[in-house]
Amino acid sequence: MQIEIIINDAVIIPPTDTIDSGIGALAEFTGLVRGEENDRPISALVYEAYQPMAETVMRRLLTELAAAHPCHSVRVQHRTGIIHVGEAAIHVAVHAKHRAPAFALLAAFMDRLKQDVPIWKIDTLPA
Amino acid sequence: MQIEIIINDAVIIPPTDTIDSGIGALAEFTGLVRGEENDRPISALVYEAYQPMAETVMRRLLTELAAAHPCHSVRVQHRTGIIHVGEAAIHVAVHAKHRAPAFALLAAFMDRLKQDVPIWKIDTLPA
Amino acid sequence: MTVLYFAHARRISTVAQEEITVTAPLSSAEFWDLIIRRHAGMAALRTSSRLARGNEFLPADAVIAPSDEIVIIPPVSGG
Amino acid sequence: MTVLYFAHARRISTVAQEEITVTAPLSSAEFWDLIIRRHAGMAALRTSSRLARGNEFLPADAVIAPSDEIVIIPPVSGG
Repeated sequence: MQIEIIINDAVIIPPTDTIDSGIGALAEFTGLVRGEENDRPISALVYEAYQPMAETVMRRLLTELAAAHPCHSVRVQHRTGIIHVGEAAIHVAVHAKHRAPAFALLAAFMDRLKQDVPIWKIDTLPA
Repeated sequence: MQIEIIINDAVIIPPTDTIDSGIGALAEFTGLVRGEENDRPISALVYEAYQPMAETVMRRLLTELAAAHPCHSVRVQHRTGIIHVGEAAIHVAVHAKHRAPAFALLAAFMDRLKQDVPIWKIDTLPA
Repeated sequence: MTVLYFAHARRISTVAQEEITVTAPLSSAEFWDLIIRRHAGMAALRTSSRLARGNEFLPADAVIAPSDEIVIIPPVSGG
Repeated sequence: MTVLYFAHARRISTVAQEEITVTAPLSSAEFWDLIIRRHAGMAALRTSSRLARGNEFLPADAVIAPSDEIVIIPPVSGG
């Protein structure tokens, strides 16, 4: 499985992928900053990553998950720094032959990301 | 839940949605035409829809599923006519506060679509 | 009664739509008997297809009125 | 030994990174005792945080060498 991981401060703009003729399914998740955190209105979240370890852990998670859910490729983009309400903190795109492994890998990756990948919301900016 | 359904011959170009400040999750599925059907190489599939009933059934399915998996909005675009390899036959976008209901509604909708919605692959064009 | 044929059903019937005069209500079984008398090839779709009316699938015990528009829905394959 | 502090751990320690001279290998428990002696507030993170070395989480029975770079990983919240 091809794995591409991008962790930086840039606005997330998912590229238009060239679609291999064996790909029948593209499952995507975008995590967006909501206008409240712990029931208080906010204008932005601030994310921090321990970049080399975050990338290593994501890559291992994805490789593990691909054994159970064979997919063609995964691209993860995680933004850091100040991210305003309505903007994307993460975008994950999974290409596969069929939709079932694409959905399964995507959902499982998001669960594990939130347990094991060294990225943190370190602050909120008030509304 | 807001529901938007578009069934026509146009190339599917998902619009850029304005993100409500309550939305934390966007789950999307794109179904792409693969280069083979029943193990034979093809250049395109031809889809047909019984449009009014397809829309009615989709809307009811989505409303049913939203009771179990509350989401903010769903947009379904299903293309008909000749769709070439690598092009999208369907795109579904689900916006929700959190990712779990978005994933659940999206996956369940795709399963039910393939059982109950009067849309058919009626032909293949050879490679 | 108006009958609409889609996908494989249309390929067999060779028409998208036809008017069939019936003088009394029909059960689903009587409807299929009638359709197969007109288009013998439709026998192949009888067990796998569903019937619809007014954008809803017909329940098995539905009664079809002479004025109804009935749609034959072969197994679907969208998405 | 080099210690890296991220997120809430950095807020408590007030440093992103520091060198700590140790003369013998440490267990995880000894490492935490040492860190809490230097930064009392780190006691609040002891049970919830994990340690990492070389981009991998440390197993509970790991031995930390005087030359190691150890990263304190508070509970994560990405995505």
